[in-house]
Amino acid sequence: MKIVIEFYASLMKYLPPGGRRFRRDIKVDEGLKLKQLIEQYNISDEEAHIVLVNGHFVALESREDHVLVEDDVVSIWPPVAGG
Amino acid sequence: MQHIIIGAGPAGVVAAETLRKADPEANITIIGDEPEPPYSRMAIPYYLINNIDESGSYLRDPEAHYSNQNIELVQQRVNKVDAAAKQVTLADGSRRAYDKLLIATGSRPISPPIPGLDLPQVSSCWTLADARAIIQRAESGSNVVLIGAGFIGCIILEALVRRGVKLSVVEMGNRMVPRMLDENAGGLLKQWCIDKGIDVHTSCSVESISAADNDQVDVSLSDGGKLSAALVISATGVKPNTELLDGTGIEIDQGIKVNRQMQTSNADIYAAGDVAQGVDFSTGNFEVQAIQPTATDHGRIAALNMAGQGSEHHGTLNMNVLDTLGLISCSFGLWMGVDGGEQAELFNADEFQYINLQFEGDHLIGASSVGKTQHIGVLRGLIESKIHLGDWKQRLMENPTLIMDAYIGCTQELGYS
Amino acid sequence: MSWTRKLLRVDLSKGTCTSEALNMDWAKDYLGQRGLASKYLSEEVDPKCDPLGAENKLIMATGPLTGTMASTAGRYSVITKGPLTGAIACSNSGGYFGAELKFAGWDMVIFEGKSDKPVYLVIQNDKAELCDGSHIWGKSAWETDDILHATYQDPQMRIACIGRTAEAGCLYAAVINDKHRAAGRSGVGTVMASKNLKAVAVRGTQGIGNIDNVDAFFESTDAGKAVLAENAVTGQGLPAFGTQVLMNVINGVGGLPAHNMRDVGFAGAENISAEAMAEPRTSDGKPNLTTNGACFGCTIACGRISTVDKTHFSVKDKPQYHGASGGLEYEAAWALGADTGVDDLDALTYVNFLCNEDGFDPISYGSTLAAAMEMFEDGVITTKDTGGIELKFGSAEAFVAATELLVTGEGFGKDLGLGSKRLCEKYGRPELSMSVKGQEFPAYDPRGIQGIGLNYATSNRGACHLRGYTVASEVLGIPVKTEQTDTDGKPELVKAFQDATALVDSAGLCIFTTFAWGMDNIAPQIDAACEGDWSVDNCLEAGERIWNMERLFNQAAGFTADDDKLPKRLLEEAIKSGPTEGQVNRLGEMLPKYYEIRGWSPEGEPTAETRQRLSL
Amino acid sequence: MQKSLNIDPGKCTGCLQCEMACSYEHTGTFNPSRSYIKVFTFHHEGRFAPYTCTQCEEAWCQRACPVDAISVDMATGAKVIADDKCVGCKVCTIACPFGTVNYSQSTGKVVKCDLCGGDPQCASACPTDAITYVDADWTGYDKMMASASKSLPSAEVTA
Repeated sequence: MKIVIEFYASLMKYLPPGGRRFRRDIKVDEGLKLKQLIEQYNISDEEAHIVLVNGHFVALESREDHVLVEDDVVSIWPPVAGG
Repeated sequence: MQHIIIGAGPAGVVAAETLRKADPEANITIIGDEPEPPYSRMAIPYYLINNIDESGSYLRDPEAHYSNQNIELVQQRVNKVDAAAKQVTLADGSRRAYDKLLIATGSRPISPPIPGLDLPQVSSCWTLADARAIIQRAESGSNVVLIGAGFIGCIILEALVRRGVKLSVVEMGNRMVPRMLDENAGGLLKQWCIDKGIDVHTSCSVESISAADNDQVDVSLSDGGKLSAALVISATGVKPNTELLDGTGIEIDQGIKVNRQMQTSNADIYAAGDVAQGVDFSTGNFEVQAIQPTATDHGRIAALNMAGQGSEHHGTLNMNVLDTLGLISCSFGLWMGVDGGEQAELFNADEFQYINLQFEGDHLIGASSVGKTQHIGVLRGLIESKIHLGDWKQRLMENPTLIMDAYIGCTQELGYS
Repeated sequence: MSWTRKLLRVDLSKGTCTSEALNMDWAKDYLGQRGLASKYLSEEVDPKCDPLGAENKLIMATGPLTGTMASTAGRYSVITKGPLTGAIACSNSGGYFGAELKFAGWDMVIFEGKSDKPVYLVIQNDKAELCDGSHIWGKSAWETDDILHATYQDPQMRIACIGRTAEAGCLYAAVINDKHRAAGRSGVGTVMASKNLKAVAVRGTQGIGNIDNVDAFFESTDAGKAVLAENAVTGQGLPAFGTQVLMNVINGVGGLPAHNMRDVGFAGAENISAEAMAEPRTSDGKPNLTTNGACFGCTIACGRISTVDKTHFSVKDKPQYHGASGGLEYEAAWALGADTGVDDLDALTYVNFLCNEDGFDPISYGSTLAAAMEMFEDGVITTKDTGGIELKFGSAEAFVAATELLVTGEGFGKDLGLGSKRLCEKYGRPELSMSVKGQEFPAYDPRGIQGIGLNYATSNRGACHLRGYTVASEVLGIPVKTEQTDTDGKPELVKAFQDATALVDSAGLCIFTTFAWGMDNIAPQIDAACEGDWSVDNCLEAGERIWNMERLFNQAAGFTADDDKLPKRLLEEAIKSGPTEGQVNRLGEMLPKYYEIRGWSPEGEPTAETRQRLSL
Repeated sequence: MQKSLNIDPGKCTGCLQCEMACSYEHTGTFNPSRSYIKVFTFHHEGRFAPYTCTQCEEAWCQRACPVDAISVDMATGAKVIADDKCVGCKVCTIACPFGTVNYSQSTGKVVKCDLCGGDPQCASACPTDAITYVDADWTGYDKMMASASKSLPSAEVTA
């Protein structure tokens, strides 16, 4: 199935080649869990500080059970702040 | 190899040290006629204000330095140089032979043709002996007249004021230090001195000095004024001590003529320091500069050549730094500018702040400043390295205080532009 | 002790400068900077006074840590009664000016009265003097900075000044220091202009040597620096991406307001984000971001230094904007960009340069322009009003043209300088002003992020994220993640952030340290530098005291609980799409609880008991 | 192995921690105006450049000193001012073509970088490694000397 991954800021280095800026369309297996996806890209738990699926925050402890579905947008940030 | 150096000032001492480095085996002798160990005239003002004692003016530690370096110090006057025989004759009649000779006899104060200049109340300010005489007469509350607001005159102003004398300064030029600073800067110094209670007469000369009652003298000025003084200090400039070479056939102009190796017209005789007419960096002409940094440069280059290590003098930059009662001024190179050049200037008389940069094309060729103590040496760097200022020229035209920025900007990769 | 224990009082009416001992009894209760200066303002200024009248005062204040080696300890604030709001105003700035004031030997400068002609103040250590400023009146802040540097011939002189916008009467004019740092909000620059005070130039060479406990100071500040360096946000994120890293985050979570807060979510956000700033441009191959820069003493260095594409329409005939300067920070990028619908990074950067060059608050300006754009869309404002500008959302050309009018207050620029509240009232649409107490919102939608809404509503200087940045917790998970659309626990969160911030500001530190530091990192640094007991508890109590003092000033100025409110749009118009679709701000659920935990009456007034507890 | 200060302007953020550390080491106060290292800000370029004495071989300052107040610290290679000998004549301040010897009006002496006796506080305080104290054969040192020598005024050419 197709999903969208968005790796921001310093995590852009983990993006596969192709595509633009911080966003890539990728194909993944049905039933992939969020935690598995993050591990596939070798992003550590510390780095995957803010993880959104379709704009909704998914806490670290829920990622293992979070099953991704077609057209999900997974956005990941390292610890960041501003103001 | 026997090297003889006549003169124990900075040129002579640096030459001796450079010779020792270049030739560990050579015999090196410095012959100087002043009674003290080699000392620096630059330190005299600080001696006058009791910041240092006499030993604080010594160029090097007299106890150990010369003996450690195996440099012989002879305290005597040299009466004669026999270039043909390669010998010098000392005041006691003894003779010494040399292989290479360095004349570093320096300069001495000019005695302007003023009647009464030989009175005991009149002193020059050049030697430690002069300084002692000044200390004796410049008592708190006494009137002192300083003839000449040149470099030497100005560096002792503070000493005199701190001693509590009532000071008058008489300068022929239309401003202070006219040979070092332009009208803006020289005018600032004058105002500064007036604000500090000094009676400053510019465009004015002393016509005569005459004895008066109570060990005082009367000083008559060209503007008709009369000053009474316990002490008159004459500081109207210096001239090279070239007399020693009279009759040797060695070429002498303003000073002893030398080539770029600091060699005189006699191949075995060199000259350095105030007495030598060396290359001026800015003009390429051979001129007498009579400043400390030039003396040491001369001494070093002469010594390298005396030791057979070819070294060519590319010229010394004329530069001066002056502390006038706490107001610091300096000038470098062609501070008066050149025809067809451009200048950048900021002048704030209220704050006693001034900077002037002189350009030729996109090179800096001269500069002067008042009221600045930070990074001023970089003016020398910018001038002597002949850096192409490029874009920085325009920025300096707009704000000439950015000299350090310009230097760093021109010499380091700043990347983005 | 690290205070200089000395303040400079400048009577602009009389033209005098007088040295005065700092009130150390107050310093022990209010620390310094924001807290202590607000205390002076409270004691000396009638809260009901006309902010732009001679009876208002303007204080530039440092903290006890300002100018020391503690990380980020270079900050100062400008404290006054603000003209945009009528409330107490305190605008904080970095750069180098604050530390220089301290090195000159002054904890603060109090300006009172009003000069009858333009003047500037020059401070050189103990010497302070008012000088004729007629030659710099009418100049931009950048020109003023250059002229004064040339006059005093000292590249190390630090200058804080106002630009032309303040002179033109814009109500949200800033005080600019070091060319691109600003005491930006609430119109503190407008107050400076009203006093005919153009600039303050400072050179200090005395330094700070009176640290209370040197060993403890270096131990605690070194430890603090290590914490900042090791923290992912302050050690890596902020230096590399700056505050602008938030653009995509806040947009991503459904918290980015757009188009005068009519929408939440902005399609162009990524074009004006930190990631976009770092991308090479197609035109010249260079990124917008040139480097990161620090303020005095800061070991984080989050500041953006940027350049505009020289061929961009906004600057192509203006070489003075072709170099690098202070670039886009998040709040500015949001207000100038998302809120106006403009996603042209170069146009935003250029306008941001103008904010610095002539001193005005990009948040209030962007929001005011956005309100004008909405009224233009509604036909309330027409090209007749704007002088021909087609003031459409998303138009970079209109955006640039309008800004250039604002700078000098010409034509429609005068209207824009009123701020959104007065502008919307003038054109009969007061409900379109996105502001609290007359001050415009920053870049977080109170519908999508609940706690920040409560903070906006209760902020003592009008809508402001920097009084209590609950977004750190609600979105960014610092120190712990709370649910952004929940209201539970938010009153407590808001109070804790507000009190801690008041203390951090008052020390002279930057609030960004708190992404890594807790009060247990901060209190030991203050305690080592200052005499007195600055334990964690005392620090927090001082923060709470400062907050309540500001509240009391506003109360005396005539503010009531009725002013702790959000615009109707945020309470009633639900978010139309995105992850926070359907949300409105539920202020009513939070405000009573907030009053209660603050020890305030249901009318929002600190009770006698609370005042007594805090020695107020 | 003698060490030297290696400065990488590209890493400098302009925080002035180095100036505070230097001034504290030498004067006991946080006082950038008395720091021997200076950070220059290039606003137009968006660059910051810390700058101090490179302890150059030529030792222009040492040579110009009329009273032998500047000597070489044999342990560090630093050209060091002896306060008890310096009379404050300022000749070294105009002789140093890099502008890194300065007169201090508060002490009446000249001041310059002395490498803090081998533990330069500027390098310790720098949060970004823009200033490091490294072995002198480190390439960065060569780079720094090269940039300095680009502008090195030379009074003579040794054959």
